[in-house]
Amino acid sequence: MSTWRIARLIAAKDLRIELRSRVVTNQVLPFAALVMVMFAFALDNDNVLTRVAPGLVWLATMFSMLVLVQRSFAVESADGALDALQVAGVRPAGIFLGKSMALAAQLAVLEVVLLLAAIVLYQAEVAWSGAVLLVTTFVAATTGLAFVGTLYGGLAAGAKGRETLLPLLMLPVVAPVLIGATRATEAAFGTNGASSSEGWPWIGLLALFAALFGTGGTLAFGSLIDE
Amino acid sequence: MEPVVHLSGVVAVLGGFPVLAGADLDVERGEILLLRGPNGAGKTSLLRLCAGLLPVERGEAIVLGHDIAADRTAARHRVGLLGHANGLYADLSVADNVAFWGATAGATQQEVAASLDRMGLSGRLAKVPVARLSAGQRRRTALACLVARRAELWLLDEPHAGLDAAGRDDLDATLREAAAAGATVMVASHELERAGALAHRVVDIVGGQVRE
Amino acid sequence: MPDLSPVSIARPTGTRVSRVLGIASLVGIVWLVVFGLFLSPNDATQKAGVRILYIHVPSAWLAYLAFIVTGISSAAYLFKRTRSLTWDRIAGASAEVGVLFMGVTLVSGSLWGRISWGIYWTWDSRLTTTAFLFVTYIGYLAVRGLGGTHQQRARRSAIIALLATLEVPLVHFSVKWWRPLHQQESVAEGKLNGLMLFTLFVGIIAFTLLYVWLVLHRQRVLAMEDALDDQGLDTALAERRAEGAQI
Amino acid sequence: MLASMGVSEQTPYVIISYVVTLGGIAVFAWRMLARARKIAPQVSEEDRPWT
Repeated sequence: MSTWRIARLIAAKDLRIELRSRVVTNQVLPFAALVMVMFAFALDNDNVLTRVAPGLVWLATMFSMLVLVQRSFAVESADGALDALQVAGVRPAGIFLGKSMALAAQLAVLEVVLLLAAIVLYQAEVAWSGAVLLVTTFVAATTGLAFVGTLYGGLAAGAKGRETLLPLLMLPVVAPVLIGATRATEAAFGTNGASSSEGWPWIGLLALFAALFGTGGTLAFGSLIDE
Repeated sequence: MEPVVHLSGVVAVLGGFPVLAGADLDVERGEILLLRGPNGAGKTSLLRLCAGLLPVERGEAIVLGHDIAADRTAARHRVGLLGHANGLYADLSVADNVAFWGATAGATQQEVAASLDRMGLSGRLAKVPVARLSAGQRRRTALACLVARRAELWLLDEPHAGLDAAGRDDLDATLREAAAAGATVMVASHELERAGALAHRVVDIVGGQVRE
Repeated sequence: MPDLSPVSIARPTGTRVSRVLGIASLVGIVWLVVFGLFLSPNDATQKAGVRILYIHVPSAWLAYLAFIVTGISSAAYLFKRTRSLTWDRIAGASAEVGVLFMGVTLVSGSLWGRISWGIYWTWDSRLTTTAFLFVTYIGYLAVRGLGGTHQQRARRSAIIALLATLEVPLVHFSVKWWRPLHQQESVAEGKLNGLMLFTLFVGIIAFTLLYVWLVLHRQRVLAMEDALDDQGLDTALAERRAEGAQI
Repeated sequence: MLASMGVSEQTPYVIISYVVTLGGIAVFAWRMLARARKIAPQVSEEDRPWT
């Protein structure tokens, strides 16, 4: 069976699990929204909030993503399914790409909700001229985050103390995405007078990041999940 | 004819402990082999090693013509393992689980439906999420997944555990059919009477070694 | 003076070469302390603060070198023709020493920043990259401790090390673009006079020798630990077989 | 000693940075060698090719 078909099969399976269990809708999204409200309490000043809105959107994304990744692999390790996938001879590259696709879809939903929260709660203004940049930023950043999340999630899945290992490994690595996506989003929003042309170089960085971890994960995922 | 499984002096280590301490075993094609022995003797490890989950530390291990000591992933796509865990997704229905695991081996919809039927899971039960099933029903679902995967080497770890009388009959009949069709079956079980009647040959596992 | 006397205590992992290295690095450190704290003059602008640079710059340079060595050894392990657990252990030993050097670099750098800039920390690209590198390699060491066979450990950690090595430039450039108006990188090499440069030079030599000595020994300790695991296996195997013979 | 350096408010920072750096390395080296001495007797000669 081709890697691409197995990837689609696994992505469909993960998304179906999500549709049935509704963990993302009922727990992760409310958590993310709560984080946005807490930011508002901590930075009690409308001016500040509007200025830092893009950064807060991505910061909340990173934190909520930790929960999503844990959940994505808890589903696999709860009843030995990850072992079963390996015994079934499913190519690790297929597992990696499939789980990344499902994670990317969930992240996309999460990011849209956070973006709406920023507009409603922080009075962030989105100019139509920045729409193309904004969509491109979200696509590039989401791809990179999904790859990194799956790679390190799979590595930590079988480990003792995975709840603490995952943030330790993942958060330093996603720093370039946090910086790049925040700056590109600021450019798209026009925050602090940034123009949308300033955002495009960051897209390059985000794409490079996604390519690095996409390639790395596709090649090496088998060695990382093999107990 | 070349044996389906050939182990010679196999040592395997789990967390620094030698779970297998020089196991020798040959299993022929179409054979149903019963592994028996006390807890901690190495039955589960032997099955996991054949499935390519446990690395071979020393010795020679050939499964279905693949040298799994060199590359333990080599034989995997032709092997089916039912371990202590069922490998099921709790949020998915019985039918979805069997369809997914069947699809990883390229099974058609008809084959999936037939597997559900074989283990008495068609009808209303097929739509129930696995999370709501009893332990025995989960075991049945896992067996249906295994049937749908049409493996050449079946590795079953305590398959009778948790099953009711009807389930055991279904299981035994399924294993006989599979063996008659040319599959090889290795069963680790404490249900000696039941599994003994089923098996063509019985070996004892003691202290990580195999006794005929 | 910290006690580093390698002659008396290095026997288990020591050889003639490592002993010479150890003595040389010890002598170098003594020289460095003598020149750095006493013989070299105060800088015109930085005053006594310049003395921190004699240990800060060498330890920073060696920390970076350590991670480069980890990256190269990891690649050597993954490359089939050179696959050997020795590469894995060199990678691990070098990363440990690298984390150590980077830790002390961050401390001495903060102290230097406090007296030169008046602040302990600034989000300068070099500092930020260094801090990220520090955390990333702590994560790498955690991955090394995940368990499994030696080969599994080696493969897993080699992949993580390579990814980390490739990621460092991304972190560096993203931080650099993030703060286009970063601090002048004011180590002020040009302004150091002859004796100051000589002291810095002594520091770099001493720390390089020290690094080689530490990695050499640490790598041998790791080799002994791996061998100990394998030996334990033989005794455990005999016990396991006896357990079978009783029944 | 302090006189030759020209004591100033910077002196404590300089001293601390030297103590932390050299002391940190010394602790690491000491623990490494202690570990080596502890396990070396249990490891056979052929597993120590450098001896």
